[in-house]
Amino acid sequence: MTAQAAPSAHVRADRKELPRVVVRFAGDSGDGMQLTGDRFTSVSAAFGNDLVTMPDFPAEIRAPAGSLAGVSAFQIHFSDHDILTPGQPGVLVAMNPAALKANLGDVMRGGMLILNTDSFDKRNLEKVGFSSNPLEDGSLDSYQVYKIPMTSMTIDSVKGSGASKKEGERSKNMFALGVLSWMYSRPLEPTIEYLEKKFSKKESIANANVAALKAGHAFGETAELSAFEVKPATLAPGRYRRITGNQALAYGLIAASVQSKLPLFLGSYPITPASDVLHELARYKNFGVRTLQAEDEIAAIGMALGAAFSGHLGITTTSGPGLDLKSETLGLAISLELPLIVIDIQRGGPSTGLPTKTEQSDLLHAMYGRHGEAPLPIVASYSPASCFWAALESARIALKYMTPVILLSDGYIANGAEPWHIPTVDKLPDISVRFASQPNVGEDFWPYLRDDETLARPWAIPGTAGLEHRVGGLEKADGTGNISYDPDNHHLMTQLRQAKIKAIEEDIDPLEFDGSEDSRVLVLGWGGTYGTIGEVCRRLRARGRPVARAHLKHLNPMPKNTGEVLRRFDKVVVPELNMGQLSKLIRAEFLIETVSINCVRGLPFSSTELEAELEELIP
Amino acid sequence: MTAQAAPSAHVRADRKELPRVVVRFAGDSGDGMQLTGDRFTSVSAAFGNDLVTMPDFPAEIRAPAGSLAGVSAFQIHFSDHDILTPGQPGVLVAMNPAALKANLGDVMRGGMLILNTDSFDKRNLEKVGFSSNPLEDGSLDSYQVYKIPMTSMTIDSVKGSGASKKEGERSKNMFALGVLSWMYSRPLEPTIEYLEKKFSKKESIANANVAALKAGHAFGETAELSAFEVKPATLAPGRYRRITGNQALAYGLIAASVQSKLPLFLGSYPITPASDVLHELARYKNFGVRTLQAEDEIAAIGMALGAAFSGHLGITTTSGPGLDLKSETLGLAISLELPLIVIDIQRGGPSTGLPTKTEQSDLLHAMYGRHGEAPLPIVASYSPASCFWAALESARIALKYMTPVILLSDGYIANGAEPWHIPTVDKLPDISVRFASQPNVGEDFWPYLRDDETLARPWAIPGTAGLEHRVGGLEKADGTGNISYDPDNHHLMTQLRQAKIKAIEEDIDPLEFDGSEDSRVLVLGWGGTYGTIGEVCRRLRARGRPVARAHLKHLNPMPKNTGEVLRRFDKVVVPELNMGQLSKLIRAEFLIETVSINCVRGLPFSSTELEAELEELIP
Amino acid sequence: MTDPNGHTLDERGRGITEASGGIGTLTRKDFVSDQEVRWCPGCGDYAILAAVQSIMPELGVPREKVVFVSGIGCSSRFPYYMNTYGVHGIHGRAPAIATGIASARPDLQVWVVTGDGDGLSIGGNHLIHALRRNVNLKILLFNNQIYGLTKGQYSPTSEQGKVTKSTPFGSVEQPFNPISLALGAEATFVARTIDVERKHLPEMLRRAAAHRGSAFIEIYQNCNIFNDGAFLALTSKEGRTQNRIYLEHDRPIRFDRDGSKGIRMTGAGHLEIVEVSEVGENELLVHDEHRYDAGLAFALSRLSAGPHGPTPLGVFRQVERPVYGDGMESQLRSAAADQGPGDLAKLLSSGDTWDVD
Amino acid sequence: MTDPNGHTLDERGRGITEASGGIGTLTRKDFVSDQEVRWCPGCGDYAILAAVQSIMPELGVPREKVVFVSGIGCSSRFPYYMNTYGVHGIHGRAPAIATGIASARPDLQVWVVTGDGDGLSIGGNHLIHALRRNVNLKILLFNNQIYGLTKGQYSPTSEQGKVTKSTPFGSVEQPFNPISLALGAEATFVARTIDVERKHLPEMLRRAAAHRGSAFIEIYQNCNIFNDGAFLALTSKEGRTQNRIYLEHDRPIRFDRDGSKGIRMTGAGHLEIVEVSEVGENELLVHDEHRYDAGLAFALSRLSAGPHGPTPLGVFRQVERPVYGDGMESQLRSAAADQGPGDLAKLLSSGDTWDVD
Ligand SMILES: Cc1ncc(C[n+]2csc(CCOP(=O)(O)OP(=O)(O)O)c2C)c(N)n1
Ligand SMILES: Cc1ncc(C[n+]2csc(CCOP(=O)(O)OP(=O)(O)O)c2C)c(N)n1
Ligand code: SF4
Ligand code: SF4
Ligand SMILES: [Mg+2]
Ligand SMILES: [Mg+2]
Repeated sequence: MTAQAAPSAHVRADRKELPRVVVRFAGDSGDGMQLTGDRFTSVSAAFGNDLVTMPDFPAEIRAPAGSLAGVSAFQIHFSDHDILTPGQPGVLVAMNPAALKANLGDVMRGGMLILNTDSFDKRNLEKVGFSSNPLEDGSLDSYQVYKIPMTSMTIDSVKGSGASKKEGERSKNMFALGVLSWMYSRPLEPTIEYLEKKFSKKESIANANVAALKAGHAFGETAELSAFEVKPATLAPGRYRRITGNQALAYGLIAASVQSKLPLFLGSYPITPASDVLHELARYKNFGVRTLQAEDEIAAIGMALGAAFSGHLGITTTSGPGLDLKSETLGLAISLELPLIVIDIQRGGPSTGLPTKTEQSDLLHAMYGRHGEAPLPIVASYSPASCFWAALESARIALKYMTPVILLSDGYIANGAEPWHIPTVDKLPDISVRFASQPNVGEDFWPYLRDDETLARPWAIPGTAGLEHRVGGLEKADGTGNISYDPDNHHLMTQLRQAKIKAIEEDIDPLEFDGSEDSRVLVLGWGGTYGTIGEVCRRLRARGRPVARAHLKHLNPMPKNTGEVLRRFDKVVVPELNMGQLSKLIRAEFLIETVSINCVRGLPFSSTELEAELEELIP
Repeated sequence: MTAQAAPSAHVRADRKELPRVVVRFAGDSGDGMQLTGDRFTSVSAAFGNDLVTMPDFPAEIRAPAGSLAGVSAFQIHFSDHDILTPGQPGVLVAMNPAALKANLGDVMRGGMLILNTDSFDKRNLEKVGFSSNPLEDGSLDSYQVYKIPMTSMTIDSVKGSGASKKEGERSKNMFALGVLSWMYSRPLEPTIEYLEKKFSKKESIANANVAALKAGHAFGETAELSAFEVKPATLAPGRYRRITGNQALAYGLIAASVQSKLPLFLGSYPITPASDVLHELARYKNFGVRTLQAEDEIAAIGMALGAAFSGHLGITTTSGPGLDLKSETLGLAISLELPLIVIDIQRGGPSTGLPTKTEQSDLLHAMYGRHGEAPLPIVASYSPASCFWAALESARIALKYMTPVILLSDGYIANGAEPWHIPTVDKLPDISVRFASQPNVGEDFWPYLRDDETLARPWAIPGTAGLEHRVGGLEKADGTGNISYDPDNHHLMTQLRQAKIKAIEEDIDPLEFDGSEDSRVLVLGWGGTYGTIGEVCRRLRARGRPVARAHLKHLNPMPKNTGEVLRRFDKVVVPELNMGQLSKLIRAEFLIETVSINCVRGLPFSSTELEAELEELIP
Repeated sequence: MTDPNGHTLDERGRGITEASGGIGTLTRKDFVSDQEVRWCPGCGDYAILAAVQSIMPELGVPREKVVFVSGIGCSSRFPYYMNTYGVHGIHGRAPAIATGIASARPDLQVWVVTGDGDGLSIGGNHLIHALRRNVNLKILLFNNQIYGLTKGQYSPTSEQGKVTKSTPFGSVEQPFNPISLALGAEATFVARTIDVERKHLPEMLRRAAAHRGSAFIEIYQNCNIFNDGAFLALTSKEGRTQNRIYLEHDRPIRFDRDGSKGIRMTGAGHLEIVEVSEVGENELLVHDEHRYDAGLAFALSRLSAGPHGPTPLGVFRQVERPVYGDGMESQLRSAAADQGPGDLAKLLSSGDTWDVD
Repeated sequence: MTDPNGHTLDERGRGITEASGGIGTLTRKDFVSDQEVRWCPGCGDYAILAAVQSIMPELGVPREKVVFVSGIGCSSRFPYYMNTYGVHGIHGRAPAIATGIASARPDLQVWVVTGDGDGLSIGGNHLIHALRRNVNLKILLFNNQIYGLTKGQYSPTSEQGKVTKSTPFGSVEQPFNPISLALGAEATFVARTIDVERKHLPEMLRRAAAHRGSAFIEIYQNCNIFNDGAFLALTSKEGRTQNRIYLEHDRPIRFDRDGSKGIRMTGAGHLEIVEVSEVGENELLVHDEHRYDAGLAFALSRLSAGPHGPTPLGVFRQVERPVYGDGMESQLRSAAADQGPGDLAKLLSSGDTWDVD
């Protein structure tokens, strides 16, 4: 297990080298913590660290200042080696008592607390139920506490910037960033450039922010705060950028449009945490991307399906409650056998649940959430960057097999970021399609005459003379596609629809596992737990514990060798952020006993806890 | 296997006794076949036969006269002993070539065909693609064919009734009924009474119908058609009536309202084959029954949920596509923990599918068709009369455990009819509820303070002073029900919601099986296949084959002893009108290998085929 | 000229929907599909189908550029009978599916066929949003004031007191007036006609086809099985004369025998029916379809709550307003012009990047 | 008098919703719940909450007989802050849930709180159907012309060209005019007010509470985070005077400084803004809320397409029409009277029965 920054090393000496550090910035919604974290991340990425970030938004837009509900946080884990999880914070920057209260429990014992003392007044303390001041009552004794009057120092520092006092005060996040930049040897220039550009129209504000940033840095130096260094990580050669899951999804979808030579059409209705995909895609009109904010989720998928009928790459994005509403149209899409990508960015349920938190609890809904026998393929992304792959893969399957595909992501992946090795466009798969252009039975066109190999039906789009045809949700006669109430035909069509999806198992990557051949326990995951499970297994193996891990990226159908892989092990452990949904699928499909580890706390697994639970399960 | 009426016995002698007969009436949509079947059924029921009926409606309202799409049929199986299935027709009454063509394939070889020769003209034959006249070309040689010019004989018979020729001609269904009444020794009087009442305002039409009925009967006698007798069955003593599944549902819901002392509130949107429950309930306003035809299925369940919040027995009825639309509100109901009954009368899917045909393919959708972890109980009716029980049982569970319940029925059960031993009202279960009337924590009312035993929360309804409270779909703090984003609370609430549903297994009837202890094969069914599986197993056992059968009436949770029962057998065979949905649940839950027999033809299993398939599976 | 997908557009960049003339060789029969028509004998749907098929060749749009989209209901079987592209969707969602088609493909002529249940009950929201957006759709609402396909329940246009299967004691609901609702939803083209109107119906269809944007036509359609005679006040021999108020652009609104009656606007802002002989023709309201202010069109729609007395027929409103798909296209075009066509490699490496070697 | 469930009804058999006076001892504070209010500081929702809490004690309805129902959105958090019964539903479905409550329990006073997204986008259909049915609901639509809770996408009331997160190049959609839409949907009570209107807002709330049936109020509400200043044309010092057209029953419609401007109906059926000094007061339109014909109310709603120029505020329409729940109740009562109260044993053995012994 690699050591963490926090404990030890308090003396100002030469910058001490650390393999990895986890910092969490926390403050009021209005305190700009997301921006602060983002800047720190950006500089760290450019410096060459590997990193994983995790924002934590409040559910309220802007709850009352100083309240627990209003706390906004951003966590960054950066390192000199390849890392997989957001980690456990060793450093907490808390801009007010609420931020301290909401986050203290997560900080490592002995970690650093960097506190804005100006905000620890009676009113703010009472608001969150501190009966005495933690700065004074000894309750923080087991941490390294840095008490810094950030607000007042910021106000001092911005005098002369031309900004008003209120504006100036709002720069205190940059003061905090300055302090941290000193402590972790991050350059200020990129952020200064960024600020000057961002506030190019409001010079006084740019000045205030820059002044605060510099003041924070100077404070660190003057006060001789400990200073550390985290060297760049060794990553595969190439060009990198930072990317969040939702951004990677948007890019992956655009790539799918380019690689399929189909115009992209997104029908969507805003919902947390999926809205950003809509926002992102709406910007790329020069790629011929059409985005339509529909009146609701039903209309959104209906529009995407209409676009698919007319030859576009039809996409709809949503989260759980929206997926519920799309059920009926998904069934229609299955019946019409048109390509369609439905992206569900899972969040805490049931119902409105915990809308800003993560969960993996829509898997069985994606599998079975439609009336009738209505199978469809399911692909799951497993990290922010993997969303790019997942989007392309979903498009490939949808287009090749003429079927709607559900892509599952989750809130943690969506908002989290990591460095991304930018792919070479030339090496992206060619997923171009051929529209039907000719009659296929004498002079007639049969819209349900299937391809022998893929069982896909031909895609003839309006505008193609001679291929005029009608499709609909009533059962269709095999081949002609005319309405058919014939019992045997219905049985046949049901089988064909199922066989078509099942056969995709031949066309996807086999399931791989890593871990020694003699491991007797396999940890099987899917989706956003990829990083945590990987890190935990890595740690366990480093300690000589025989454990292997495999991660499913296709949930339906599963890779053909899945059963075979699972049967190699004595025990299959399935950790999920739900009550055991993959577990159910594995048991039903393979009749293999599984051990479930379930957690529905709206958060990723804690790696410490997962490690302990797994440890107990290894014989 | 009991012998059937059809073959042999063509000679007019003393009325030959038969144990059972299956007649199918078939004609154009406008020919009144449903009424004919209904009258025949009614008289047979009153006579004391056991019986099972199955109507087969065309999907079109009234497709062009004489077309295959326009054929409407009604099948009745009546017997002198207890029967379970609609059986295979030994007698087909076909009013036109289309009716013959559409139904001939189902008739037993050697069976009787009673054909209206007047309609076998060139135009009608061509319409359905007969290139030669089957009355003449020998293609019906392996049946006993009765050629009767029903139209012209009807027209002759109604002269003097005062009805116009066109009106008179429309009485030909009564002529057919008269013929059959002669052949199976059914009295005419009840039907005459019925007709006179029905057409009390149009005397000429009443006269015409009665005249046609009598003429048909006289024809049978004069032409010396074979005549049979099916003695009354020995049923348990008591009062009986005939009941369809949908009617039994409506009565069961009203009984639940009476027994719970809660006013019934139905929010519904019409959809085949569920609409009749709405139609039926709309008639009982004197029971305080409120029915509201909503603008769509989402509104329908929303209204029912609103009614539940305010202290009514909230119900919504639908079929597959409608269930899709209710998903999101079902999740809300689970989160609000309010009682609600959602009835899904399954039909052929996916999408619009085969709307007038039956299927069992919504089971997994009912289990999992909502985002998030959202468990709820599922009850399934298994025959027309059992719908009464299923409605009461669903209400009992919903009210006791404060939860939405899904009741699954299907198109076959909904429209089929059987004799019903009318229950004694005094013996119906008391399912009355106690609304909260007092604060439960000091002076406060906590809407989520659960009952220790059932884990149900208290139900406090508007109008109760001092218990004002708010409920919503965001995660709630255990106890107080206030909005809570606390991770541990969410985990706890998720577990509680699950535990509450799971614990219902303690409170339902255990799974019973019948068959000898030494059987090594268990046939496990659910829903509308009850009769067919029962009959087939009975036949197999009668032939000495060791087979047991069990039928699940609660699908979630399953009875506590389910695993134990299944493990007694070497082989568990699961026949379903879907692609293996119960099978999946059994495998996932119990890790027991199952053998699936699947059929999605929009029709019940053919007992002959099921028997053959099962036979092969018995060692 | 083509759009970013290579579809043909006219010189105004607007697809060929409005192109007139052109493919003159097509006949009515070319628009008849090979599927057997399965409505009840006597159903008003037949006449509407015939009218649509008969005007199609005149529109100058090749068959392959035409798409019919519907939901579920008797009326919604319509697309199967048209030898064009077609989608028989799900209940109520036709406007959404059609919006997808029309905004993805401005080169297509997209028709929506819906019923009073499909379009106003379950699909009401999609309908009003399509009208508000002014999506380039021709929307035909077959209003038979009943649910036909599900065998006779009342609909949102059934009159109060209506006894149906689901309202054995009579409906207690106020019906929608589809014309008022469409106007309240910002519709740019709103008209009404009747299934049996051999001339007026095709004329309204032509007018809708010629309108760029959402064209909404309410067609009174007789369901002879479950709601026979619902429009007798307008179709009976007497009613036909007395109750049909034909709206004609730029003409004083007159009706009844020899135009003896007319409509006048009072100073207090009422519309009232007057005897022309008493007030003189100059007092009559002159109909102006193209008035941008929908106020008067709305007032006209209130003359009859349902088809039971004097009822306006014809085009209530026809105004020009930017079309949804056009707005979308022009954003695509100007983005491509301003930013250059999309370059995937550039996009992927946008933002802060760093190299590892 | 009680309904079939034993709930108290007034002598007209209509629940106690309209009862006035009575429980005089309640104060504003009694309607404040113990939950912390979590809107952004400065949000217009605060003022609306305060206004509602302040008028509740006057209405004479005991707290336990009041239910607030909402969907999802910033505005939809409202029920949590009211110390009454409440349901925070799901997005767009509040009118449906509330219809269930109001028709099950005519003795309750049911309020719906919704936003421009919740009520007009996803929930548009339920809203128009509730209005059409005239369900006994008080519907408050907080129109901030933006999606607040999801952080700033345009809504169906956002103006064309609006740049938001989902429309970086500007929206190409025509917005709804909620007043026009409600009138097109047969609403019996339609009014408009503004969050900052300290007197007018409570007055409109009182009027809505007093209306039996669906009462719809559009409340312009400032979202200072994502759409600040959307209503400046009506709330700025100057705009306040120039642009607010207060509608008052039976009064000529005048506005601007000293009522110098007014509204007139032309013979051609237009509304126009006139200088009173030029045309004389007699020429002005006298407002008539209670006119059954909704034509004029609609015309008034068209005076402003959005809150950017002279905009009518106040009650556009208030008419009496049978209330949905009342119709339902009276059917229950007359069925019980005609057929006698339900007898389960008799029902179960209705139809043809036979005995086996
Ligand atoms: C989701 C869903 N709900 C309900 C139905 C059942 N359904 C089919 S058509 C219809 C109403 C048809 O009425 P209308 O739109 O007026 O068409 P018409 O048959 O009168 O032409 C209904 C309720 C369905 N197919 N899907
Ligand atoms: C089914 C569903 N779709 C989408 C959302 C996300 N969502 C929550 S509130 C909202 C819009 C809120 O806008 P508005 O109704 O105007 O309320 P405001 O926040 O402006 O008060 C959306 C899209 C959701 N919660 N549920
Ligand atoms: S039921 Fe009515 S609307 Fe439907 S096809 Fe028959 S006549 Fe036409
Ligand atoms: S986002 Fe806007 S509407 Fe929502 S609470 Fe904040 S200011 Fe109010
Ligand atoms: Mg209709
Ligand atoms: Mg809003």
